[in-house]
Amino acid sequence: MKPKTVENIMKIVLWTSGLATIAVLLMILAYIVSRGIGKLSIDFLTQSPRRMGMEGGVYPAIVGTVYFTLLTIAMAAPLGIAAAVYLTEYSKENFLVKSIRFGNDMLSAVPSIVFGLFGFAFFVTRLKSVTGGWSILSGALTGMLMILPVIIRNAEEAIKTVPREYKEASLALGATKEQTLIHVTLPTAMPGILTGVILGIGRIIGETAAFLLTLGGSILLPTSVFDPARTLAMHIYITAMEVGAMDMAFSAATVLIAVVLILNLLAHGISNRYSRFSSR
Amino acid sequence: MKKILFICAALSITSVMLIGLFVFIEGYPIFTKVGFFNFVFGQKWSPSDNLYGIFPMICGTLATTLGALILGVPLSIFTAIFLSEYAPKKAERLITPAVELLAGIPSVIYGLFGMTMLVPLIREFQKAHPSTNQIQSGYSVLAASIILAIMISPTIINMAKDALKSVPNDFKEGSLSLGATKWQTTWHITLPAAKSGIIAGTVLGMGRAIGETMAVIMVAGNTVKFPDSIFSPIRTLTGNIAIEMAYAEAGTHTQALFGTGIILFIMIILTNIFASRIYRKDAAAK
Amino acid sequence: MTTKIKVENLNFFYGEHQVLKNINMNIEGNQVTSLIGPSGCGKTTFLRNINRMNDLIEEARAEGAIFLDNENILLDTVDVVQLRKKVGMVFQRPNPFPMSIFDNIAYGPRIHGIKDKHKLDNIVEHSLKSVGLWDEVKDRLKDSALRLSGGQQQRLCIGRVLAVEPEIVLMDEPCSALDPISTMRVEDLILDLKKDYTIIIVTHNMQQAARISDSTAFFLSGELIEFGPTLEMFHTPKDKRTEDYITGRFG
Amino acid sequence: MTTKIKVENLNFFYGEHQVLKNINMNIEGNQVTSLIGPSGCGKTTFLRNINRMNDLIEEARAEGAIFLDNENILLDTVDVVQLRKKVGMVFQRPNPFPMSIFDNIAYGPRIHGIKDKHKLDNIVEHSLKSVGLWDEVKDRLKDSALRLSGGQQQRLCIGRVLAVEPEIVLMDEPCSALDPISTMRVEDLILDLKKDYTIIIVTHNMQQAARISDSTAFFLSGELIEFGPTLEMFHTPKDKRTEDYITGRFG
Amino acid sequence: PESQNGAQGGGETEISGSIQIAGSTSVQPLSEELAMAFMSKYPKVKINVAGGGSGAGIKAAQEGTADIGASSRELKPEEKTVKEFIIAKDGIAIIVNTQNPVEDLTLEQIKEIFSGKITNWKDVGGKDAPITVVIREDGSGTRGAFEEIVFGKDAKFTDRAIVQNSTGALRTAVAGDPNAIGFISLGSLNSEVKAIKVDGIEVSKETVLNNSYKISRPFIYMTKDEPTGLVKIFLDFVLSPEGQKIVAQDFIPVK
Amino acid sequence: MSTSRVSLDKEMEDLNCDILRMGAIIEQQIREAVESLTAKDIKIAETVIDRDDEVDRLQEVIEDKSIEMIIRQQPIAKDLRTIFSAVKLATDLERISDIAVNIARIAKRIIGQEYIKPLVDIPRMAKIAQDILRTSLDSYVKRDVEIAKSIVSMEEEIDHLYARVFEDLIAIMTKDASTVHQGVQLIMVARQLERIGDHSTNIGEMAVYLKTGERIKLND
Amino acid sequence: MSTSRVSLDKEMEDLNCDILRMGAIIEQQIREAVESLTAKDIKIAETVIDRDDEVDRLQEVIEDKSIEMIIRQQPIAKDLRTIFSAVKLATDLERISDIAVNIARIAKRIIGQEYIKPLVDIPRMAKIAQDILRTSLDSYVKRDVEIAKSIVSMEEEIDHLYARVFEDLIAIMTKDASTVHQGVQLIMVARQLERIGDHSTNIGEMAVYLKTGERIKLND
Ligand SMILES: Nc1ncnc2c1ncn2[C@@H]1O[C@H](COP(=O)(O)OP(=O)(O)OP(=O)(O)O)[C@@H](O)[C@H]1O
Ligand SMILES: Nc1ncnc2c1ncn2[C@@H]1O[C@H](COP(=O)(O)OP(=O)(O)OP(=O)(O)O)[C@@H](O)[C@H]1O
Ligand SMILES: [Mg+2]
Ligand SMILES: [Mg+2]
Ligand SMILES: O=P([O-])([O-])[O-]
Repeated sequence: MKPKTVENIMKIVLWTSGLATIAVLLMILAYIVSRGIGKLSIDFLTQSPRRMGMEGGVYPAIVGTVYFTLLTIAMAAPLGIAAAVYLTEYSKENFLVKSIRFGNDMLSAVPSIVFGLFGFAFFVTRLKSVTGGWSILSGALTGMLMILPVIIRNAEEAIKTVPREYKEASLALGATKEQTLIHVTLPTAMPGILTGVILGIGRIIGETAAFLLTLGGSILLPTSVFDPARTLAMHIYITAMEVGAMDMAFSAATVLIAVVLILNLLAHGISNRYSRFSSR
Repeated sequence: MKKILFICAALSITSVMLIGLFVFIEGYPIFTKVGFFNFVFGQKWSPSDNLYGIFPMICGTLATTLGALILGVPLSIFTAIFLSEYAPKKAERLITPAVELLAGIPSVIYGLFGMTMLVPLIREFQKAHPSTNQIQSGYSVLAASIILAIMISPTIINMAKDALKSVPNDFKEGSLSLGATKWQTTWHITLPAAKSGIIAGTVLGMGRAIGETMAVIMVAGNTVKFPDSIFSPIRTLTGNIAIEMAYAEAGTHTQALFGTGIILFIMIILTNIFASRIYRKDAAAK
Repeated sequence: MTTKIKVENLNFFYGEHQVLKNINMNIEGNQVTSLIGPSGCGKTTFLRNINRMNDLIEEARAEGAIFLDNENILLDTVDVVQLRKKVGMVFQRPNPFPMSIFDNIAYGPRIHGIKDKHKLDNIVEHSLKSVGLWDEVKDRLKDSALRLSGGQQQRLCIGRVLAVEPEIVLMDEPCSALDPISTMRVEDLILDLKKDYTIIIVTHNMQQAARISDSTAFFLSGELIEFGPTLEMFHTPKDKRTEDYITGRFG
Repeated sequence: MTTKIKVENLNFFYGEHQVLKNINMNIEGNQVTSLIGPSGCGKTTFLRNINRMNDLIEEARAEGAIFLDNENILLDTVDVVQLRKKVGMVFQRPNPFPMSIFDNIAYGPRIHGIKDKHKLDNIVEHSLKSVGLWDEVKDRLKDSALRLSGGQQQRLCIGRVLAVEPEIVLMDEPCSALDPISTMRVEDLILDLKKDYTIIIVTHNMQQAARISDSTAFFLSGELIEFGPTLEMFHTPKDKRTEDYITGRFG
Repeated sequence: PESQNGAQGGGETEISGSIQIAGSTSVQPLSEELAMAFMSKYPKVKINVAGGGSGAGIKAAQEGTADIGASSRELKPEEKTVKEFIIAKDGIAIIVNTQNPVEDLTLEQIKEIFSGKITNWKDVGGKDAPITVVIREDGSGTRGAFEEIVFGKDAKFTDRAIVQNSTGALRTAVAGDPNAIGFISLGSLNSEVKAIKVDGIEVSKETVLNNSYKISRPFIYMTKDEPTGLVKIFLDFVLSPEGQKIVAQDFIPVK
Repeated sequence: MSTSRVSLDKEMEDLNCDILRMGAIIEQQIREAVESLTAKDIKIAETVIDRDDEVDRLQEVIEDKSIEMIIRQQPIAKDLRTIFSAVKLATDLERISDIAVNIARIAKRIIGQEYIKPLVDIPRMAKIAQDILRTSLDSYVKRDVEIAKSIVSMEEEIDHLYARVFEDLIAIMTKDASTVHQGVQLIMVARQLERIGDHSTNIGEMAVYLKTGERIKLND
Repeated sequence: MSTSRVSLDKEMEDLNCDILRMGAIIEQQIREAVESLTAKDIKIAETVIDRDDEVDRLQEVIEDKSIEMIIRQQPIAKDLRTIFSAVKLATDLERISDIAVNIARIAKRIIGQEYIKPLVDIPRMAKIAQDILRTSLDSYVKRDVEIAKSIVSMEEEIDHLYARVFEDLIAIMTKDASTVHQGVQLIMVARQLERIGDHSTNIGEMAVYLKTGERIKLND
């Protein structure tokens, strides 16, 4: 009798809260897209901004976003995965490893502006001769540091959950530790590793403050990693905040949402490719 | 191979550590110049007058974070329960990617939304209820909390849902087969079993709430003042760094901003230690 | 002996896929009935119809009737919570809740509204004694149930079911995750419980079915091929398919 | 028949805890030897000594000698990768890699440097034929191995081992996760493999040991209590403890 | 980076190389426009404009990280180690919501409103409504100029003021709040908000240029050393009538 | 140690009881068969014959139980040997019962006649036959090799007695042709009693087999 | 269907072969035992006696194999019944072999004498005994209830013959006292041959049991 009443009440509560939350989330999407869709056009996607972003398009920002994201991931993913492999497979669980992990956890919660400051002081200023000052490279190095903790942590977890039996089976076939790692452990852990990478992409794609300090924010089309660039998020920030061109900002935001959506789908695709065999 | 891996590990870890060191070195002088106590508990922040007290911002950070958790966590967990236990499969399949998408949306966009949608709403509310606060701008703890709550909810929902889903069906069926109702099962079995995952999600969300810069700046009002109601505008620690760093002149002002970073660091470390305490306690019970 | 469960023309579908085909069966009270048959023949599905556990699966649909004490439990009007209280279930892998031994047993009674500490103590002691676990664990009732051995865990799960005082206990391959010695213990327990409960057990182990059950039902591709006294079945099965299956000349 | 493996005064420790005590044993080539004994008696540990799989465990330490074709494989100088190539291992739960059926079998040969597609095709076909899986899967070699049934997976795992052409195959309860029909298949396979390989198998199932093995070793608390021809052991065990164990009067 | 090979007097078409400008985000849009014009004139030249803020711009100029640093505020005495070039002036408009009936305020009233002495519009001839003060962050050029000219040494911003860290954000804040008052760069003024007269003088390029409107601040380019080569050509371009014409689109030319 | 396997042990105990019950009946059958002969009591002979059904049924019960136990308990080693030998034992016992019945039948046939000689050796043989049977069952129950071996001498004694009875009767028949019919019948009786010895020896052999797993021959 | 269980089937086949081999030997033993009697050939009698060991060994083999199969294969239902009956069959066959040996022993004892009557019925009985044995084994191998039932009439025939031989011999012995010794021996032979019928009937009953799981009586 009583549990039944509770059950019914909870059903209502859960449905309402569930639907409400989702409604709010979807509303935000709808709001942004509805405000931004108006200005969207082929020109918007393929032209450079004019009049401080009040006119023209977002082409360089799209290109900048892609270049920058790819470079960052290309640097962070291998390094982070390698570090995770070292921590999980090649080191004993001692104090050092534990403190490294703790430090790593700390850093994953450090606000990105701090990374920006570091990047500005170190990569932009100190290593100017190498990085070219404000540049995709400086930004990517900063971004790499920003997302390394996330990638390391996720990769670690993913590698840890690879069933021991897989590794043992491989070793028992006479494979070396390295062969086992490359052919069995990493492919099996790939979906989890990718989750970390996706989270990382999400973080750098959405960050503005840190990259204003390191990536520069030039609206010119970057031609090399030594050029500064502007990501969509930065572009949105500048157009909305400095210029106050809200409509342009919302249009750029719509484009950015599309980019995130595409990246998500892509990541899911890759993840599915790898996990094609791990589900029945 | 092992050496290469070690170099990678060392490289990534040390560079990541460097940042901590960098912030510390850059920010440490402020404590000698102003004094740790004055810095942390000082009420006034006015770099042009050489006043560097960040206490209102610490409170602002705590207030927005707390607000975000209060607003976001229960609702997110309920939503997660809804998605994992109650929602029809098809609905779940539709909603989940949407939630994932929201987790990947940049904070500027949330800020834009907050600034153009939420703040005016709150302002209207304040105008209708003038007693709420003398400053009726809409920029407020509430706005920041709501935006943060919305921002962290995809994270919490996703993690909590995964945790709930990974509770072995065995447990749930065991409970149901004893004549427990669905809610009894969820409450007594599934939630406790998923606790660590949910806590991890919450901690992650909290980390994001504490560390979030851009969206907060855009809706919080950034007034360096002790918040006396949820309608007070406030400035957070991260907001302080992000707002002023761009124009701060080298020297005390910059150091003060880095010092803010150190305090932020310490707060995050404390939160993490606290969280891992809970986490470990929970793990020990199993 | 009286008929406890009467299955009439039971058909069961997962979406389009018919998994049980026109099952008719009378299951006696205070007996052990075992269900045997090759993998995928529908044993688990049948079992989970008896406590409506299949309700949890979307697209699952049952036709026909199952009478429990003359009440058709397949009707929508039936209170499944009450039904499941009456029809306990033990699963293939021991699945104690991640709580203390005490709380595991007390879970059911608490759910059903018993708050009194003293009463709960009694129930826990009695249930643990019924499954022969009391002496083994009485000094560590507050310990996590997950620290028990597999066999102990499975007996705990049986005790957990007994604590809500069911009339029928369904068991889905309760020993398949256990070592031989634990298996023997659980079998002894089942034989012991027979006098108070009606037990239906799914097993892949012919010898186990022979050891513990009074009647045996042989399922094949969703059909009930043969149902009768266990020893007769293992001695002189009537159907060629039963014979082939139990002598291992199958598939 | 010649002695393939000669174990001399083998002692094995996990840290302080001695798990194997002075084992002496001669294992014949081209025979099936089964290891039986209660849970925790050291069967797995013994098995994993033979391919040095215990190397993976920190704090594990072996004393004494195991001669494989007169070479002491416990020496530090032994190339464990070569050893493991020679001594294959099949695990309790079927553990195919999350790859295609083809890649699972080809994994070992590829690891050992065979790149030639044609050669690999041959190896895969041959191995799958050896485990009687070829006809069942030849049309879906590119499918995920995880989509096979439990019994097929386990045979695939055996095939995977055979593909690296070992001389000895170690099996740790290879049927405990399988249904009776799959078990029978695997047993038939083991009997079939005997002519080409030396097989050592851990099992909890006395009847299985009796069915498939030529010799049986009974372990108890890390000691080798009795070792001899299987049927003799199950017919007229020499040691009271063996008798108690195999007749189920134990623990 | 800082390569230059255009000889001073050489043919225009031969001028090539790249320049890095960094600093104030307020100057950034203007810099971009100037750079565009320059680059279309000299196609082989590439000018990158980065943001980062005035602080970063000053630092970049000091350390030579950028060829040109940009600042939207006056340099502090201790920062004056670099070469400064005022390339434009920016009037600072006092803005209120378009619904606000108030049209004109005295400098004194503005001072009292922003320092928190006057908190209701009715005290300055408006409706009975509390004033929402919106200001820029500490260190901002706009704020610095406002503070210097309006407050002098004897007043401070009220601690109840809403702080926004960019022109657009501030304008949005005022545009949305009927009771708000704030200040933004003249170049960013648009129809969303209403600029009020200060002591009866409307803010415009002319009034700023003829110094009748008092509240303004300079946009400054800085170089580490005396500019040479391409940087000099660019600076010359910016200060030339051609460059100043571009400046004049939104800001106040210095020449 | 044996906390488990209680049910197997109980069933095995049961089986043993059945065998002992069978043994008891058969012993009585032997005694009564010979008694009917000596006491010339046709009633007794008839009870002996009637009880054969009971013995047959017991044998069936033992066989069925054994099969069930094998199905259910998967016995091995000693357990399986025990069950196996129980079945064989039951066969032997059933044969002994048949023998008693045969004797009773012969008794029924010749009770009406005057005996051609006083029945001394035959009752003595019967006595020994019962002893052997009891001893063999004893050795079986106790799994005692020594007791089993003690059968050998008894067996020799009964063989010896048989030879004597045979000689005596042949002598009588040769002397007096009218005794031939009864003489042949009595020889048959003696022969049957001697067979009991053989069967009992089998039982003793089983005891040894059970204990040691070895097959030995206790006769010849 | 039976892809699995090959090894059990093979072993069961093996067991059957052993039984048939045993049957073949025993048939020969019966034939030879009676032949030694009729042909007065002591050599033949001795081979019969010698072969008993072989039969005993075969019985042991069958028993051991059966036990092994039970240990290994956990047979159930028909499989278990088959193994079980194989063991019982072997017991019966071994007894028949013993009977042949007994006949051969008697033959050895009386071959030296002149027969008190021409041996007509006894060879005929032997012939029928062999037939019954063959038929019963046939019914067993084929699990054929009809064949098994055909044993009944043969059994009656052999019983009938035995009665005649008995009457004849008693008559002869009563007429001529000197024939008593040999007469008794021949009666024994006839009696033994009649027992073969009984044992064979058992085998037939087993066939029925195997096929139907029911126990029937084929005699009386
Ligand atoms: N949730 C489900 N949805 C669709 N089909 C299902 C579902 N669960 C089971 N089935 C199918 O129903 C049939 C019967 O399944 P069930 O689990 O009852 O078999 P079982 O006899 O218990 O087999 P096992 O011995 O392997 O446990 C199988 O063909 C199975 O594939
Ligand atoms: N990694 C380890 N560290 C310490 N002790 C271990 C480890 N692995 C096993 N042991 C101990 O060694 C003993 C033997 O273990 P082992 O796994 O060899 O037993 P087993 O005979 O294979 O048992 P089972 O039948 O349960 O598989 C046990 O007491 C076990 O607790
Ligand atoms: Mg099932
Ligand atoms: Mg093991
Ligand atoms: O320096 P400002 O951003 O205030 O122009």
